Amino acid sequence: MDDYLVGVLSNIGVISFIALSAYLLLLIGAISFGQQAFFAIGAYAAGIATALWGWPLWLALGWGAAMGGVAAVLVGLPTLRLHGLYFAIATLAFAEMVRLLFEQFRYQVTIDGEPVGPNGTDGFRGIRYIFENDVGPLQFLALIYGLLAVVLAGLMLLERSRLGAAFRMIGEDPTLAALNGIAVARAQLLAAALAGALAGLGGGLYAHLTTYLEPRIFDVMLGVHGLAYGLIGGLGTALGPLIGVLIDIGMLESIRVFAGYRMIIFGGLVAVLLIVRPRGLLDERLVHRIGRACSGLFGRPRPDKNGAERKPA
Amino acid sequence: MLEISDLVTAYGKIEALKGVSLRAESGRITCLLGPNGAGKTTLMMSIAGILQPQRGAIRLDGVELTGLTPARIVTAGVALVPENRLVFPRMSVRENLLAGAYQRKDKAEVAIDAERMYARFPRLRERREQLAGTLSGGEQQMLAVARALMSRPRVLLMDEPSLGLAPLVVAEIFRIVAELNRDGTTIFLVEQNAHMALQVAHHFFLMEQGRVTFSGTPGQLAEDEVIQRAYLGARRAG
Amino acid sequence: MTAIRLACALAAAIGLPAAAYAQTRAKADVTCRPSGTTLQYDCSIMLTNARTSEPLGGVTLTVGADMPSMPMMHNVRPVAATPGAQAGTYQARLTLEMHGDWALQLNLSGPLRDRVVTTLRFDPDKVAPAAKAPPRHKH
Amino acid sequence: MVDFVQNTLDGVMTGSSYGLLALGFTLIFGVMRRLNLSYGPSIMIGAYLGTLVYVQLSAGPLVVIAVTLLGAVLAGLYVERLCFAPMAAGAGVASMVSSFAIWMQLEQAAVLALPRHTYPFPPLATGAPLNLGPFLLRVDHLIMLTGALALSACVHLLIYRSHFGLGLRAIINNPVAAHLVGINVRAAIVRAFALASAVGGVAGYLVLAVDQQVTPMFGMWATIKGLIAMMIGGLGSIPGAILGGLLLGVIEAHSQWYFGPHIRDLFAYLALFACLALRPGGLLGEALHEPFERGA
Repeated sequence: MDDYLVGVLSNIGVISFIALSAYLLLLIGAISFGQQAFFAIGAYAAGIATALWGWPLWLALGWGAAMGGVAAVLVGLPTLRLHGLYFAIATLAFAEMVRLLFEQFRYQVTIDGEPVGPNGTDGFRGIRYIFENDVGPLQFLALIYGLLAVVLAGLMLLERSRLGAAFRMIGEDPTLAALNGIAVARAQLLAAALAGALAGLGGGLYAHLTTYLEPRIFDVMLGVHGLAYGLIGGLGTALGPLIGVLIDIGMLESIRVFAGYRMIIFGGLVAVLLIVRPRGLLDERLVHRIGRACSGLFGRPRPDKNGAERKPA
Repeated sequence: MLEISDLVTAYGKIEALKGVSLRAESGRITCLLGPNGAGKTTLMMSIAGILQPQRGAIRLDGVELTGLTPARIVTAGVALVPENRLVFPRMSVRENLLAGAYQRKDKAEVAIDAERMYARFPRLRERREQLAGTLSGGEQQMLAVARALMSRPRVLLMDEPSLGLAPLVVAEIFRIVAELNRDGTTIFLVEQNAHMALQVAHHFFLMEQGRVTFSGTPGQLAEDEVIQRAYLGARRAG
Repeated sequence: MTAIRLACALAAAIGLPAAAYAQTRAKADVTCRPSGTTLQYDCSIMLTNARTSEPLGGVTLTVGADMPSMPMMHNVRPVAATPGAQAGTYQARLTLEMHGDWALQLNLSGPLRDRVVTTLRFDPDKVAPAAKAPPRHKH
Repeated sequence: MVDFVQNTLDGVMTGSSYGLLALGFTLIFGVMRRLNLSYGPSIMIGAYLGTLVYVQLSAGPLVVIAVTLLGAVLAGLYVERLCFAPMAAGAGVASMVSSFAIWMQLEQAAVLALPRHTYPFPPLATGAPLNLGPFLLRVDHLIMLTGALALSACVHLLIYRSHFGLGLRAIINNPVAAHLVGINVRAAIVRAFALASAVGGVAGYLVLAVDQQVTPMFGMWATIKGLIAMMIGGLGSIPGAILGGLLLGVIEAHSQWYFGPHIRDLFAYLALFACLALRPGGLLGEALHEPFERGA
C-alpha cells in the first residue's frame, strides 16, 4: 500500500477514538463539544513522555490516556449535573481554555544540543519515537487498529453489561435512572473518565503519527466533528461513530476530485442525511430490528411480532 | 354544527381513534364521557388540527376541516380549551387574552371583548397584569376559557376543564359552561366527571378504546348505568 | 506553570535514559514562492543532517500540507519532490485549497526515515514563515 | 484609575456588538429552543457579499449595509429551511449538528468565492478620536455602541409592543397553545429567523467596519462570542443578551489590558465556564428545565 493510503487509514483510525469518546458521552445523554481537549492533553502528555523522558511507547500512551481521564473527571465534577445545553457549552469553554493554555505552555529539554518540547504557539516538534525505534508506517497502522479493536470489543461488552444499561438509562431519563437505584452522578463521572481516556489514547497515537503538535490543531472544529460522527453514524452501537468517520474522511478522500468543493457537498449531505434519519444511520430502532432479525435467524424465540412502538412524548 | 365521521387517528401503528362518528348540535352542550386512554384528548387534538387523522372527516357547518393547519381551523371558528389549560405562563393575563384574539384585526372590538371577559370572570380583572403562571389552577382554567372565547368561536371545545380542580371550583366551571351556552355558544365538552357533565349536557356520547359505544340524552340512561358502562366496562352482550 | 514544570522534571527523573538518537535526524529549510497560477506554489527544500549539517542527498522525499485547524480534514495529497542540482536540494510544486497558514510535512522515506514539519503562511503574492501570533481575528 | 474607566468604556463599546450577536442567538433559541451553530457563518456570508460589492463596485456604506443585511437574512433563511424546518419536534441535537454541517458549507463557499485571507470593509468613520476629559473615544466605536443600543431598543419594542412580538412570545411560552390560539407558528418562526439574521447582519457590519477587514474566521468568531454573551446574559432573555454582551466586552477589555490578547480570550472562556457552573440560568434568564430533546 502506498504511503498516502496508509496515511489516510491511520487518520481514520486516530479520529475514531475521538468519535467513540463523544459517542460514549452521548450514550449518557451528554453532548460534549470538548473531547478535543482530552485529545490534546493525551497528545502532549504522550509526546512529552517519549520525546523528553524517553519512556517506551505503550507506557506513554497509557500515561496520555490516564491524563485524559483525570482531566475529564476534573471538568466533569462541576458540569455533569448541568442541563444538557449548559454542559455542551461548558465543555466548549473548557476545551478552548485548554487550547489557550497550551499556547502558553513551554517545557523544553535540550537533547543532542537541540531544545525539544512544547514551545507555546510554535508547537511541539520532534516526537520522533517511530523513527528512532524504526516503527514502520504499516506497523504503526497495525498498532492503531489493534488498540481500536480492543476499545471496540470493550465497548461492545459494555453495551451488554449492567453498566452499559445504566448509561443508556441515564441517557434516556436521569431521574428515572436514579429512581431505579442507579448512582447517576458516579456513572456519569465514570462515563466522562472513560471518554476522556479514550480521547487521550487517541491523542497519544496522533502525536506519534504526525510527530508534530500545535495548539491550533485542537480547536472547536475537531470536537464538533467528533460529536457529529456519532450522530451521523447512529447511536445504536459503537460502530455508528466509525461509520460517521468513514463517511466523513472516506468521503473527503474519495471526492478529492472536487478538491475545493468537498466541504460544500459534504455539509449539504450531512444536513440532508439528518433530516431523513435524525438519530443517525445505525440508530437504536434499526439496531433493535437487526437484533430481532438475527435472533430470528438463529432460532432464538422472538419477542411478539408487533413490538409496541413508543408513543411520542 | 360540528360533525365527525369515521375518524381514525394513530400514533405510529397504534390506532387511538378507530373510526369515531359523532355530532355536536349548534347552540347545545354536547358531552363526551370515557375513561382515561379512551382517545378523548386525541379526538380533541385531531379536531384542532394538532394531530393529523389518517382517515375520516371533520366538518363545521358543512365546511371541511380535516387536514387544515390549526391556525386555519381557528379561523374557521373552532376554539379549544386544552387539557391542563396550557396558559402562556410568562405572559400577563391581559396578554394571554390578547393572544387569544391573535387572528382578529378589529382592535376596538377585541378591547370590548376583553372587558366582557373581565366582567364574566371578575377574578381575572384583579390579576390582569399578573403573570399567568402565578395563577391558581381554577384561575388558569378560567383564563384558558376566556382566551379561547376571545377568538369568538362558533364552537368551543373544552378538554376536561375539571381536571385537578377543587370541587367548589369545578361547580363554578360547570356553572360558567351552562351560562356560556345560554348566551348562545355551542359547546363540545370532554369530561371524566360524569356526574357534573350529565347535569349540563343536552346530549352525550360514551367512548371506550377509540370507539363511540353509546349516544343519547342524559335522561335515557340512569346515571349509575352510564358510569358503570363508561368506566367499569359493561359486558359486551349487555 | 511552575507546578507543571516540577511534575515534568520529576517524571523525567524516574524515566529511562533519553532514547539514544541512533538515527540521524534531518533538518529542512523550506522557501516557497507563488508559481503564477492561484493557490499553486513552487517550494525549494534544503535537507541537512541536524547534527553535522552536511547536505542529505539521494533521499526519496514527499511533501504534504495540512491546515493547522483540523489537520486530518483540510489536507493536500503529498507530492513527490524532485532532487535539485546540488546534493540535498529538492523541488516540489504544491497546490493548496486556501490561503493562510499551512503546516508542510516533509516525509523522508528513502535510505533515511524521518519527518520534518515547518509552518508557512501562504498569501496570493508572497509566502512567509508563519507569524508568531496565529492569524486569529484581532478581537 | 483613568485606565480602568478607559478600559471599561472600550469594553462597553466592543461589548455592544457581542450583545447584538447574543440578541440574534437568543431570538432563535427563545423561539425554538434550538442552537444555531450556523448563525455566525450566515452573517459572514452577508459580510462577504458586502465586501464583494464594496471592492468590485466600490459601493458606498449604505449599499454595503443593505447587501450585508440581505445576505445575512438570505443565508439565515437557507439555514432555517435546511436544518430546522424539516426536523421533527424532538430532534434538537440533530438540527444543531445539521447547522454545524451547514457552517462548514458556508465557510467553504465564502473561501471559494473570495480566496484571499482578508478583504477590506468600508470603515464606519475615519475622524480622529474624540476626547472626553482624560478619556479617548473612537468615533467608530461610538457609532457601534449607539447603533447597537438603538437596534436592541427597537427589537425590544418589536417583541414587547407589537402584534408580531406577542405571537413570538406566545410561541416561546408554549408552542402547542400558540397553535391553538391560531398563530401560524411555522411562518412566525421563519420571520423570527429573518429578524435574528438581520440583527446579526447589523452586528456583523458594525464589527467589520470597525475592524475594516473580514476573514473567513469571522463566522466562528461571531458564533462563539454570541454564544458566550447569550449564556452569560441568560438564555432567551433579550435584556440579558445585551447585558451579557456588555459584560463580556468589559471582561475582555480589562484582561487584554492587564494580561495581553491571548489571556483575554482565556478570561472570556473562564467567565463563561464559571457562569455556567455557578449560575446556569445566566444573569437574567431562568435555568432550562425541560430536557434538551435528544432526538425523535
